[in-house]
This record gives sequence, structure tokens and C-alpha cells, in this order.
Amino acid sequence: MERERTPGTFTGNRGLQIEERLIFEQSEIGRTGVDLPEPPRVKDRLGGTRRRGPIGLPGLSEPQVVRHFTRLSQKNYAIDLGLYPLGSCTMKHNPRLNEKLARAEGLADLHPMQPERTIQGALELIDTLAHWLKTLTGMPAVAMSPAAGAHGELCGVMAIRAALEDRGDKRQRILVPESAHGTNPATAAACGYAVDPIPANERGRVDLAAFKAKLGADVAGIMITNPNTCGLFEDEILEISEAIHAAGGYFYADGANFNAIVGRVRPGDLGIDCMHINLHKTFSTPHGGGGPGSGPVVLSRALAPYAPLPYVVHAKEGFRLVEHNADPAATGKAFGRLKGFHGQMGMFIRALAYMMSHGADGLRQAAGDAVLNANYLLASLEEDLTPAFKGPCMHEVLFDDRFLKDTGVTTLDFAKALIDEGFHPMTMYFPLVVHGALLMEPTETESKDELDLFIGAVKALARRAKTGDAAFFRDAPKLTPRRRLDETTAARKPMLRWRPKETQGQAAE
Amino acid sequence: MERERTPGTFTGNRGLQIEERLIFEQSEIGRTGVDLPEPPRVKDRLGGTRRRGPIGLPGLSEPQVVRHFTRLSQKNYAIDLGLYPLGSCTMKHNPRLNEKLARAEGLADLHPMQPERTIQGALELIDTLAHWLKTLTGMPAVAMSPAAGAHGELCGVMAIRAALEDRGDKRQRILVPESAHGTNPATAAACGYAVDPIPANERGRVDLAAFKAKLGADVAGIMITNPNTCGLFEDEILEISEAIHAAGGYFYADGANFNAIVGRVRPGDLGIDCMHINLHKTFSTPHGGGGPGSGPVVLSRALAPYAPLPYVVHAKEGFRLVEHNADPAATGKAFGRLKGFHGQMGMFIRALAYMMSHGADGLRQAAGDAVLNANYLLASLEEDLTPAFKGPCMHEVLFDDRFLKDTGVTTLDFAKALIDEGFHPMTMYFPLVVHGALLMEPTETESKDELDLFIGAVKALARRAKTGDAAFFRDAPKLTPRRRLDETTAARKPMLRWRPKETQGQAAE
Amino acid sequence: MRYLPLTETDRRAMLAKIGASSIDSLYRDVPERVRLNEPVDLPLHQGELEVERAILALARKNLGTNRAPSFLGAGAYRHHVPASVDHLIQRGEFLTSYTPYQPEVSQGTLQALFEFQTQVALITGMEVANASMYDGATACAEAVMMAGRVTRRSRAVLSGGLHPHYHAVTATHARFLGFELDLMTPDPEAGEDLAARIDGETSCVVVQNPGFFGQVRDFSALGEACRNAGALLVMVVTEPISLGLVTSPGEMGADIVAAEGQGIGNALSFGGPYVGLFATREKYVRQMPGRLAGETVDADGRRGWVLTLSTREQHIRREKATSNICTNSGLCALAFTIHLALLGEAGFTRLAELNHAKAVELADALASTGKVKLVSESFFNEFTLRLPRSAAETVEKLAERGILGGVPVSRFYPDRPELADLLLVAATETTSGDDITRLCAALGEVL
Amino acid sequence: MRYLPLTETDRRAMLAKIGASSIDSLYRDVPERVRLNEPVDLPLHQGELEVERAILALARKNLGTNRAPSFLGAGAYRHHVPASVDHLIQRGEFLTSYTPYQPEVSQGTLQALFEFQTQVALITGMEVANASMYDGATACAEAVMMAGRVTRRSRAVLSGGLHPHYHAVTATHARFLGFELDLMTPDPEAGEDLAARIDGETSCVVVQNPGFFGQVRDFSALGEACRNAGALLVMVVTEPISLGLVTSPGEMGADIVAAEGQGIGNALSFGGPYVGLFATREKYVRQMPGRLAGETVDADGRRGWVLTLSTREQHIRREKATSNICTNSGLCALAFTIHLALLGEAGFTRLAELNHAKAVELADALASTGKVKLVSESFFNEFTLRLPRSAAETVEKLAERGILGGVPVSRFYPDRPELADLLLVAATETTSGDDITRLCAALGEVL
Ligand SMILES: Cc1ncc(COP(=O)(O)O)c(C=O)c1O
Ligand SMILES: Cc1ncc(COP(=O)(O)O)c(C=O)c1O
Repeated sequence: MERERTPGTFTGNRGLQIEERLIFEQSEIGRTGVDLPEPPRVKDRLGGTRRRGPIGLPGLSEPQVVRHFTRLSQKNYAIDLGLYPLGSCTMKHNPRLNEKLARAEGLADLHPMQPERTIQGALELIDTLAHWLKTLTGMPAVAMSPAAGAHGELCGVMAIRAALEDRGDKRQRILVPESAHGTNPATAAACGYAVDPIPANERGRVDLAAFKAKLGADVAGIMITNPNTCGLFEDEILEISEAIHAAGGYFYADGANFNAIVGRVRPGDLGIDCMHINLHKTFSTPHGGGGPGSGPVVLSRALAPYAPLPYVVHAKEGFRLVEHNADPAATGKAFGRLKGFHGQMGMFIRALAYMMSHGADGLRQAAGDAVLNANYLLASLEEDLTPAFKGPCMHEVLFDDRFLKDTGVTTLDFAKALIDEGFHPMTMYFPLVVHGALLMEPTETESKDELDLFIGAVKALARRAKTGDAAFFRDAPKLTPRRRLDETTAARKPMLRWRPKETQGQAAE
Repeated sequence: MERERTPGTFTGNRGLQIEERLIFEQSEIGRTGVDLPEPPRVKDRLGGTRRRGPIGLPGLSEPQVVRHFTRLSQKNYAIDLGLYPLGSCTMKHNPRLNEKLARAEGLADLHPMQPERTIQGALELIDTLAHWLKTLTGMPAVAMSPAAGAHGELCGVMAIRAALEDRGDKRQRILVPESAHGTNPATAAACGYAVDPIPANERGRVDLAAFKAKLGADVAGIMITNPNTCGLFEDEILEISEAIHAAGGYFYADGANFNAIVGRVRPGDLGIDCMHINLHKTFSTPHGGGGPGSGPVVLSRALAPYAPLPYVVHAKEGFRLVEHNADPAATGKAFGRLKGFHGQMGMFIRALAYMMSHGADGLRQAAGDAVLNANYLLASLEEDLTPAFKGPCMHEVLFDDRFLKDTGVTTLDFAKALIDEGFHPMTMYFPLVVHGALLMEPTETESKDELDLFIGAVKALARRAKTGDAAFFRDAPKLTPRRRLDETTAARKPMLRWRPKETQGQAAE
Repeated sequence: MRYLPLTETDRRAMLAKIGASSIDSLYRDVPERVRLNEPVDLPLHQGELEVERAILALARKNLGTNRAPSFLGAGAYRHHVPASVDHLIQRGEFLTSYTPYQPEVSQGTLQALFEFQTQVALITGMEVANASMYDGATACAEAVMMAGRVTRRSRAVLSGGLHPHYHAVTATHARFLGFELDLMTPDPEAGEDLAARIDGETSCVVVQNPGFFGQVRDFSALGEACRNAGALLVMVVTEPISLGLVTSPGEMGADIVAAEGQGIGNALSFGGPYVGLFATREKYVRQMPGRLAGETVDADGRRGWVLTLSTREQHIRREKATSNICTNSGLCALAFTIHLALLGEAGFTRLAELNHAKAVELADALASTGKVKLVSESFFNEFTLRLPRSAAETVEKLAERGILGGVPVSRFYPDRPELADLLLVAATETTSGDDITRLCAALGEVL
Repeated sequence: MRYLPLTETDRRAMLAKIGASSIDSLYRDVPERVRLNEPVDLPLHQGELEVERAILALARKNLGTNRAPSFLGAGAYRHHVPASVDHLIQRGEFLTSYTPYQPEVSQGTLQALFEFQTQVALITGMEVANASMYDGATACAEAVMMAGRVTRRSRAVLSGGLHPHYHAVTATHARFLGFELDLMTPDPEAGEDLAARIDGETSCVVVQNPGFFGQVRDFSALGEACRNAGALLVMVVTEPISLGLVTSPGEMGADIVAAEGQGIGNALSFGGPYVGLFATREKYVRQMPGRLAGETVDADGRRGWVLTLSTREQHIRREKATSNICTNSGLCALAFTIHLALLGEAGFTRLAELNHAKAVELADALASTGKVKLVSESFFNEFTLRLPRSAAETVEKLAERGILGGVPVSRFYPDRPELADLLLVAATETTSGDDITRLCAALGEVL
């Protein structure tokens, strides 16, 4: 399986694996990939700000651009290519129906500032999606504008702080379990709170005693992910919500893992005050190589008045969009605005199409299948790998690196070897509460066949690791467009943009 | 560059190169990739023909189907990936604008048998495209219905025969140059004609003397490709058309290579009587892995009355579609019908969008650039390869295999080595008039950069061949999803479909 | 020009390498007097926005079936095609590749074709199928020509239930290739006796099921009669969805099946491009027209696919080829394959049930208006109505009301007054209850 | 359910392997009393056709800018996006991949991001740019917070020419993070004196160019003033096309640029998803929010790309991160990159010229109606008009006539009667002469 250091061809290509330079390296002056009419000659009204020098953008024709990005695309792994078991990221099938609908005339071509009479369908769509989200979570209100999960966290924690301040309560601390996603502490800090970590117990859940010990009059709230990032349901959740409320704080739920319980448990029944929902996880809007997402936040009766602007209300004349606290239809208490315009409409369309396609029955089945798939991985791999905690797990299963003890193979090495087998690795080294974590989330859209193939590959690699063939793992991957990349140099001497040859020397300094 | 015989992984995958079984091998009973409402219960009216047994179609979910075809797609080479210099096939850039427009509401959702008042835009579009084709060819009429080039050939030769029969002339022979594409003789035969081959002269053109010697009262016509399949303009074309007309025959032009001369030479000025135009070559409608195409046929005044049904005419009430010889607006002489409905509308839309985008100026430039690119290949490769004929060539350049003499490397081996370099091979062993032909058509949508890379690779391979490394070539390609396939066994024991395991044994017999 | 990568600098450098002074000079083999020195008289190049506007303006002059209740069929059917089908066929690797002549870098297309051939064989109940023809009508003509080659006989009997375009295309080939046709008259009541027309010169009998006028029949006895007489039974299907519910041609004893595949995976698109399905018995495979993908192994022993049996084809066999076809309907076949893969056994059969149920509902609703008479005793998703007046005029009046009410038979047979009041009406899974109500109401007004 | 591959047989086999009796039993850690045993009260699953119909029915209740002359801007602009952009971003390899954490199998996304960062740096005239923010407004807030970190000062001055949503979002963060804002009043005439507001506590001055009310200004002197006072100049751009014609923020001395990228490559989509552009000086890079792609080499020494400097980010640095952002606007950034790659230097500058020329044409046409007064002395493709009456009511009346006539400033400032008769009007390359004529005629009627 050794691959030569050099590709061995004249071009550097390897059959269908084609090398591709930067667009800047393919430029010819004056060439363009668009045809635009000659602009009419007018006296400019630019107030003397007309740009003088060239910008430096490259000139390519359309065929070159299409080929460039087609070639680049083939250097990516994707859900459309195979299992993508990134724990916590919920890489599930992205239906093309949703893409089609998001591009429909009357939706994609709507300007955000049109008069309300011309956007009744859009407002109804947002309202319908809100209804689904509220019903599925059992919560009375939802803020639709946040642009992603982390943005939703800001929304929720700001609502908490606004509610506290409204009653004159200046609490300072937010409790965050050690297993939390990085956005949780970062959000709390961004809202002006001190972050106070809570340890996990030996069962992978919030340590109830430690948590209770931290409670006090300056605790604004707790941020809990449930199911948590160990893939486990916080079985003492009701005690937690009771205790935080008793202490006068609020309960923020990180809903990144809502996909495990949708249609089966309503977070509202758990006593939460707010929860963001990553539409790009649970409701399958595509991740697109990093975004965009959408992070609506459901809110309890206590927090609902503080929901940020804008929001949709029902009025006599139809749907209305409330954009100001002074609007007669407003609560008047909105904590402010989080984003330009009204939210990620393109994602709303996709999420609603996804929900309507599944229906109440399908969503429940999807959650069940996601949990089944994860438990199947757990059961199939527990002999060869080391599960971090006892099952059953929820939609994802966590292993630690004890099975690699003394092999010289790290979690990273192991994951890289999986790439050569045609799989995307699982999430690694997260959550931080176990050593060398491997967090696998298969999702409900994987077939048993695909899981079985994955299981076979993981077992084979685990056995190989145990035979002591550490060099094999350290060298992996070998069959990819690029092998392991030098991240240290990248960070030490950052090259964050292309520069023309002459000046490249300086730039690298 | 040696690659192991076996892929060396547990799964058989190699990083992003993922193996994929047949859909039939991924089936589970009852599974489906669609959700359809429960059909209302009705008493059937099937006249007792209701199907009894199962059909045997496989059951897959939507995610599996999307992944299946995405994986399969990555095993293909394509214009979107790189240079595809298949001579005679004109693999040029396929603009996505054209794809979008072909799917527009009001076009894609038109039924062919709607009342004329509801399809005025469609008829106008066909009429506009016809106008462009007539203007570019300098011909008075065009038959729009043929589905591809070969179908257009049928159309043209049938028109010739209909015209001859109309004057009571029962000619028997069609002259076809030896360099002709296989469809030419096949078409002549399919129209009931004997095919009489004409040799090429040492300049790669029709041997004028030999041609004249074959002329006679039983010659119905001649089929000539111009520029011809050696990539050369038939410089004695005017003599040929005069001579065939003088002998009472018709001149069929194969327009597969019209892209070399569009906007620069009007075939009508060359004295032709009919010519098919492969919209999927000259006008860039995508080949789609084998089709669909579209092959309108321009016709001279002599042949126009025999054009097949249906056709569009202008009438007082707007555009009309003539579907019968008995229609008052008909010529009454149409030789019949060639196809269901009215032609390849989806291709018409694309071709018209392509033409309008280029305009008269762009089409002329495109032809010029295609010829320039081919001559650049000729000039750059003539030292290392053996050009079959002296240049300048037109849009494609022909080499023979003299440069491989005594190397043990064949044209086929050479082409397969190019695959490993990331290029699609040129057309091989066609035309038949030179030994071991390599016919390269770069098209106008290739950049100089891409050509230079190709030239470098071809030169490097040519030199390697001359060093006597025949085994290297015989083993190529090595870097592709599959290596050379056993075509002999495939033909000897044809397995043309999947069969369930149990019966597979028998099937292979 | 956005599609042209060469710049003037490139052109100059390349001309220098070639040793030519200009691009024009490369055309020196073209006789001077036919060389154009100026662009032809057509508009100059335009940007995307301008082209898009012009073509969408044409589109808006049409009334598409997305915007009107539509009951049109007659060989082309409006079905819902899942979004993933169109997504997948637009992938550049499928869309912008050529015929898979180089199998090492065409395994995607080849495997898909192998799957297509298998699916076609399965739904038609035949042993083998090819990689597609242009459309159903040309497939039908090819089937008749193939029957001639197989039987070495030259007269084909064409049923009066065969789609008139299929009739016409076959007749065109018959005229030029010189074989005989026994053309039955249009047969709305499906009363013709085909077996009686078979004799020792009959190469084949061509029937359509469901017939052009809608009726569904069991052709097993006819197949038997053909076999006894040494003739072939050619069966045509214009609505492939019917194969999910109706006994397959193979089970009825067909020797060749020629079908229109549009109904699976492909848009109406005003009549094309569509995809011809062509299936037959294994023993006739070397007489088949068109391309074939076949299974084999590569140099490493791994399973793969190639185009095979090409000695039947024009590029090898030239004037002796079984057909002159070259470019076929590859991408439409791919759309067919993807759609049918999504449907699967369960979805395909349910879709067929649904189409039939809708048609029954429609037929009942129409009958209950009391204004029309149902001519087709049996049917799948389309049937013939007898109206109290001209069907063509009725359809015009419905169109004025924004309804695409069916196809008048006279559109195909303008010279047969006895058919002038017949209307073909189809329903599919896309037909809503509201559509049916609107049609019945409008018919009430215009009849 | 079409998206679920598991069959009942699969489920049984898997449960057996797990040793569980049912899927429900896997939820045993959920307290019994909160487990739902029935589907919630929402509709059951539906097929594609049904879902498509329902959502298209909603779409048809809107009047989109494709069907009406539109002069709307105010931070979101309708431009023609070439078809290949949408084709390419829909490729599954881009669409269905995650953040490129595994660089060996994410080189496609990473290289595209590196190209995006370079393009953003070039058009803004800055040294470096990140891999995108949610939108322009959040980028603006992040810029102000970053200026606070860089200068260790806590008061930001916000121009009255800044988009009110950007104002508002920044104010939200200021409230919770606890920094001070000096908010200037809305400034249609661009008369404010910002330099006068700078003092030793000023972290940054935030200006927008072209301003919210349209005017284009040279902020070089302000940049100088900031530099002298140890404050940063933050420049906001809401119409990226303007950068093809107007002197870049970098040349005017900006330290941070926060921009809305929607105008390049992205549809209006009722306000989202859009893409925030964020650029700054190299020396501040470790204070930047958001992801960064950087160049490096692989184990074979071949050039490649990785995400880098992640020690700034929440997943490494947690509560000490420069921002809490995780998911950003990757695919919108890709669309931006593809569109701008197509435009290139020549296309981008010409497109900007064209937008400006259309706006000049529109301004002249409107002025010549004699009914409105042009407030913006200078502008790029959008300007402010003073109407003789309420702009909001005027816009309603235009909408009744099928014209989307602009954005009334009162929509943003309902509490400022002095702005009630101001209307923002934009033109782009999609504005036709006919659109302009229709607007002028309609204004003639309603004013
Ligand atoms: C548990 C958890 N919380 C929060 C987030 C942040 O969500 P987003 O990326 O949508 O901002 C993630 C995303 O990875 C997550 O997994
Ligand atoms: C010279 C020539 N003639 C005819 C044809 C046949 O055209 P089509 O494939 O469109 O039927 C071709 C196609 O390859 C060709 O190259």
C-alpha cells in the first residue's frame, strides 16, 4: 500500500485525481468569465472616490472556472460519498428537494425589506416552521433570527441576562459542564459572564453533587447539552432543572443533539428555559463545508418577552413582522437585534421541507434509527475498541483510546488510517472528559450495509494497531489527494492569502 | 508508479476512490426512495391483465441512491475535469446557463400535444433556432426533428431519395469516402442504397479522379464530411459539388465538423444539398455520456419540399405546427415522419442559448480559436509525433503511429498512458485511412495552459516510448478506478444484465 | 466572450509557434470566394442576463402543465420526478462526458447503463435490453427492422392500437428500406383480429399495451399465434409506469419490446429528448440495434464494465451494421435509472396503482357528468372519450379556460371524420381532485 | 420514509446484536414521565410532490423581485448570478461536507477558502481576510469587539451613515459585553464630524462606504485622525460590488473591514443566508474572529491547505476565544468566490461601472419627474430621495401597482418623523430602462 513520494507522472495528476492550481495562478489580463454590456457613459457621481489602481483579481474564462471548482470539489469527502460519522456534527443525508425549494421563485428572489403585503407567504412559512419547532420542543416561543448554533447560544444567554436584569438581578456566573462544546463557554464569556466548569461523574453525566455545590445567588444559569457530548442522556436532568430554578437561575439547553430525541422527548418537559436548535444538524440543512447554518432558539414563558427582533406575529391584516420594540404589536422587551434582516430564510425553507417530508411519525422514527445505529456501532465495536461509558448511548457513541494503549498508535493516527479505507473519521479528542476521545455519530440515514463495512474496517484497523504496526498508522493517510499536512508551520508562519510571486517572500514573514 | 494488484485496504476503497456495488446488490425488500400516498381503493379496470408476480426491482432509500450515483459519477472523466480531445466528438465546455434555461417553467413542462395557442413561445423558439441555422449555413430550409447526427443523416438521405423518386429516378448507389464516419455508410444502407467507397488521396482529401470515375446515372449522391475526419478542409469541394450535380446526384454533407467553419464558411456556398448539424457538437449541448443529441438538417431548395413532418410555419394566427401532408399549410411532399412528436426541444433551448451567447461575432471567433488550438497542437507535437498530413489543419489534427514504429507500443497503449496523466485520450484508429490514427480535437474552450500541459505530457510519453519501455505502456493505465478491461471475454460471453445470485450461473452461459 | 479562454496575447504566441500570421490564414484551404470575411447577419454576443431574459420571455408565451390542470397523454406523460434525479444527472461527470469508449475512466456511465439495461429487462419481463434508443417511436421502427433480420421475412403487421407516430416512423423506414407493412386501421374499440393477418411472410406483429386508445389487453394468445407462424411479437409500451401494474410483455410472450421511457425520470420538454427502451430475448442479441454495456474484469481481476458486441454497430460494421444509431439517449437513460432506483419495487408498483386509481376516479367523474361516453373498456391511466361534438374544438375551448383537457384523436388522424369526436384523457399521480373538478365543470360549460 | 434506509428486518437484527428488545428500550435513561409514546401533534410524513406543492403555494403568496420592477437595497442587492455558480455550489462534495477539519480529504473546501480570503483581501485593499462571518452586521459587531481587544479601549464611535441593523447588532453586543458606544444620529446629508468624537478612550470609529443613505466618501483623513489617536478605523461595506469602482477601504487607511458579501454570488433569499466579509491588517491576525485557511505542505512536500491559528477559536480556547463563532457561511463564501472568479478584474470593474451608470440614469430620470428631490450628493448604486409625502405610504401604493419601489427609511427609524419622507432607491445591472419608466410613471400617479 506504499505510495511513492512523488506522483510518478509528468503532470502530477494520477488518473482521475487531477492537480489544480489557484485561480490566481491561472490568470490572464483582460480575460473574464462574464459578458456584460458596455456601460453607458455617464458623468460619475462618486464624489471623487473613484478607484485608481487595479485590484489584482485574476482573469479566467467560464470553462476554466467550472473546471477549477469541479476539480477542487473532488478533493473533498462528503456525505454524498460515504459515512461521515463526525460526532456532534450530525452529518446526515441532505435531500435535494430542499435545495430545489429554497431556490423557488417567490422565495429566493424575495428582498428582505419588501412591504409586508408582498411577503405574506414568506412570513407564513416562518410562522409554520416556528409552530413545528415549538410543538416538537414543547416550548411556547421561538426566536428565529440566529444564524447558527453558537449564535443561538448568544441569543439564549442574552435573553437570560436580560430577564435577570429586568428583575434587577446582576448574577455573574454561568455553570458549564467540562464536556461542553467550546461554543458554550465562549458564549457565556461573550455575554459578560464568568464560566464555572462542572465536572462529569464516572457515568459521563453532570456530577449532580458538584453542580449543586456550585449553585448560589450569583449563578445566572447552567448550559447543558442533552443528550450530552458523550452521547448520553442526562438522566438527572429533572433534578438539575429543579435545582437551577430553585437557585433563581435559568436553564440553557444546547440543542445540538436534539436529533436524538426529536419526536420522543420534549425539552420543554425537562424544565429548560431556552434551547438553540441547529437546523443544519437535526433538520438536515446542508453544512456546505462550514455553513451557513441556522439556530432558532425556543424560549420558556419567562424568557419569551426578551426574544430579539425581529419576529413574526399574527395580526388582523395577516402576518406581520415586528422590527422595533416600539411597534404596537411588540412585547417591548426584546433585548435587541442579533443579525441583519430576519434570519436564515434559505435554511428555514429547507428545514420545513425536511420536517414536512418526515412528519411527526418520520421524525420520531428518524431519532430512533439514529439511536439504533449508534448502539449498533457500540455493540459491534465494544470488543475491539474501548467504550468510554456503558450503554445504551443515544445518537452517538464515545470511545476512549485505552484500546490503543502501548501500541504507539494515537487516536489521530487511527482516524487517519480510516481515511484510506474510504471513511471520514469520527470526531477526535472531543469531548475533553475522556482520554483520546473517538466520538462516532452515524445518523439515521446510514444503511446497515454501510455500518457493517465501517465496523469491519474499524475492527481490522484495531487489530492491526494491536499487532504493533505503528508506522503504518503514522504514515496514514497515503491514498488521498494530500497526505498529512504540516499544521505547525502553517500556524507559525501563517500564509493566509496568495500573493504575486515578487512579493511572496515578504508576505511569508 | 507501480500499483498493487489489490487495493491494499480492508474495504477495497482507496481514500476518496470508493468502490460501489450494483443497486441490485444493495436491495432490501420493501425499502423505497419515494413516499407516495396510499392509492385510493378502486375496482381495477385492467381487463384482467394485472401483473401477478414481483418485478424484481431493488429497494433502496434516497440517501443510498444519491450516494450510489455520486460515487459512480466520480469514476468518469468529463469535460468539467479536463481536456477531452476526442477527435470528431467536439467535447467543449457545456454552459450551465443552457441547463438552467432548458428546465425553465413554460418550457420543460410543455406537453408536445398541447393546443397551438398555448405553445406560441415554443414554436417561436424553434423558428428562431431554425433561422440561426439557416443563416449560418446559408441554406433555405431546415428539418428540426432528427434526434442526433445519424438520425439527421437518415433524414438527408431519405430526402434525397424522395426527391429522386419524385422525378422517377431510381438511383442505387451512394458514394462515401473511406475516411467517413461509420454512420455514413450505415445510413446509406439503411435507406436502401449500395455504398460505394471513394479512396483518399495522399493529401488526406477525397481523390477527385477516383470520385469522378465513380460518377454515373445510378449515383444518388455523395456523402462528404467537411472539414473531413482527417481534420482537413476538402479544398476541391466546389469541383466535387459541381460534378455530383452534373451527374444528377445530390450532395450530402456530414456536418459533424461544422464547428471548424461556423461563421466563416457557409456550407450553402459550397453547393451542398443537405447537411445535418450535431447540436451536441457545434452548439455544445452536452453529450451526457452518450446522448441525447439533436441533428437538424439544413436543406437546399431542391430538397426542402421533402422535409419530414412536423415543421413550424408562420401563419396569420401566429406560429403553426404542420403535422400532416394534408395540412393546407404543408408542402404535401414530406417524405414521412422520423420521430415521435417534434424534435429534441430540450436541446433546441440549449443550442439557442449557446448561439445567442456567442452571437455572430463569438461563433466566428470560436471556430477560429478551435482551429488555432488544433494547429498549435500540430506545431507543438510535430517533432515528437508523426502528423498524418501537412497542415494547416482545421479544428482537429491527425497523427498516425509511425512515431511508435519498432517501439512495441501501439496507439492504444499510448492513449492509455495518457489516462494516467489525467487526460482523456484522443480518438484512436479513426479515420481508417491512416495507420494507428490518433485524432486530437482540443476545441476552442481549452486554454493555452491546458494545451501546454497536454503537449508536455504527450512529448514526455513519446520520448518514453522511444526509449523502449513498452511494458510501461502495456500496463497503463494504473491509476484509474479500473485498469484495462477484458473486452474479449465481455464479447464472447456477454453478461448484459445483473441476475440474482442463484440464476447467475445459467445466465453466464 | 466568456466561453473562450484564449486572450489576444495567447493567440499571438500560438500563431508565432505555428508560423502563421493570423487565424484567417489557417483557413487557406478554403476556396477564397466562399470565405466569409465578416460575421454573418445575426445578433452579436450577449451576456447571461440578456440571453436568459430573451428565452424566459419565450417561455412565458406558453401555458405549461405546471400552471394548468393537464390531462394530456398520447405517449408523453407528466409525472413527478424526484429532485435528486435532476441533481444527479447534472453532475458534470455524467453530463459532460462522452460515450464510454474508454472504460477505465467511464466506469460510472458504464455501470449505470448496465443497471439501466437490467431495469429495462426486469420491467418488460425480457432477458436483455440495450443502452437506449432515441425514443419509443424509433425503437418501434428498429424493432420491426430487427424482426425482419431475425425472421428474414419482410412483412410486418401493425396494430390499429399502435401510436400513430410509431406507425408513421415505421412506415418511413419501410418505404426506404423496402419492407412491407400491413397497417391496421385505428381501433378505438380494440376489436381488430391480428392473428388473422399472420402468414408465412409475416416478420412480426406489432401491438401496443396499453393501446393508443387506452385499452389494456392480454396478448398471450397472439404471441402464441406468432410463435406458431414463425413470426415475432413486438410489443410497444408508451407509458412505462403501466409496467408496474400490467402483466409484462415478456410474460405475454413478446419477442421484442420497444417502449418510450420518458414517463420515468424525464420531463415532458415539449416532446424531447426522450428515451427509447429496447429489449428482447438473449438469443437475438446479435441482431439488436444500439449500444450494450457488459460485465467483465480488469487486469487486476476486479469487476468492471465495457461497451460490448460492438461488431453489430456502425463504427465497426459500417454499412452492415444492425442500425446507424450512434449518439443515443444516455442522459435520459440515466435519469430513468435513477428515478426507477428511487422508486424500487415498492414505489414503482405503488406509483402504478396510484396512476390507475386516479384514472378510474377521473373516468367515473367524467362519466357522471353525463356529457361524455367512455370508449375504453379497460385502461391504465389514459382512456378515450366520445364527445357529443368535435374534440379539437372542445380542447380549444378548454384551453381558453386555462385547462389542458386532453388530446383530440383528430390531431393524429385529421383525415378520419369518424374519429373527430374522440378525446384522449390521461391522469397521473400529479392529477389532483381539484383538477378533476375543474375539468368536469369546464366540460359542463363547453359541451 | 424515503430518507431512512433501515428496514424492519434490519432493525430487528440490530436490536438482537445490541441485546435490546426495541428502539424505545434504548431510551431507558430518559425519565419515564417525559418520554412521549406517541408522535406529537403535527402532520404525518408526506411525499415530495405534496411537500413541493405546499411550499410552492406559500411562494406564490409573495411578490418576488423576479416578477416586479425592484429598486430595493438598504444592504441587500439583487444581482444577476451566473448559472454556473449555483451549479457548482450544489455539487455534493461542497454542499454535503463539514468544516474542513480533516485536511487530507478537504483540500477542495480549503483551497476555495484560501482563494476567498485572497479575493476579500484584494477587493477591500487589506492584507488578510478570514473565512467568513454570518453576515455584514455580525461582522461589524465583531470588528468593534476586536478593536476593543487590539486597543484595549472600550468606546466605539458609530457613524450616522452606518446601516441601522449594524448599529443595532453592535449595540446588542455592547450591552452584554459591556463596552460603550457613541452612536451618531442618522445622517442623510453626510454632514457629521466624526473626527471630533475621537479621544483617548476611543477604540474605533465605524463608518460605512457607500453610506446607508448612499453617499460615497473619502475617509482617508478620518483614518489619519484615528491613527493619531491610537484608535482603529473600521469600515463597513454593504454592497460589495461598489468595491469595483470606489477606492478601497484599505487605501483609505481602514484597520478592519466588515462587509456584507451577499451582492456577489448570493441570492436575496429574504435576508439570509448571507456572508460576512472580515479583513484586517496582518499584525492583528491573532485578534481576528473566525476561521482561517492557510497554506502549508504535506508529508510528501506538496502544497496544501489547512485551517490554522485555531488557538483563537472557541473549540480550542473556549471562554478565552476571540469569538464564539463556529459554523460560518462557508457555502455562501464559495458562491462569492466562484462568482468573483468568473467576473475577474475586467468583469468586476465593469459590473461596478454598470451599476453606477444605471443608478445615475435612474437618479436623473427620477429627478426629472420634478416630484422628488435627490438627497445624496454622491452615490454608487443607491441613493436617498426626499418625497413630498410619507415614503412608507408611497411604497405601499407602488406595491399595489406591482412595483417594489424602494425602502422607506422609516422602516428602520419609525421613531424619527424627520426621516419619514426619505426613500432609499437602488439600481443594479438588472434594472431595465422599462423598470425605470414604470417607476417614474407610477410615482407620477401616487405623489
Ligand atoms: C454540542 C454543540 N454545541 C454547539 C455547537 C455550535 O453550533 P454551530 O456550529 O451551529 O454554531 C456545536 C456544533 O458543532 C455542537 O456540536
Ligand atoms: C463525422 C461524424 N459523423 C456522424 C456522426 C454521428 O453523429 P451522432 O452521434 O450525433 O449520431 C459523428 C459522431 O460521432 C461523427 O463524428
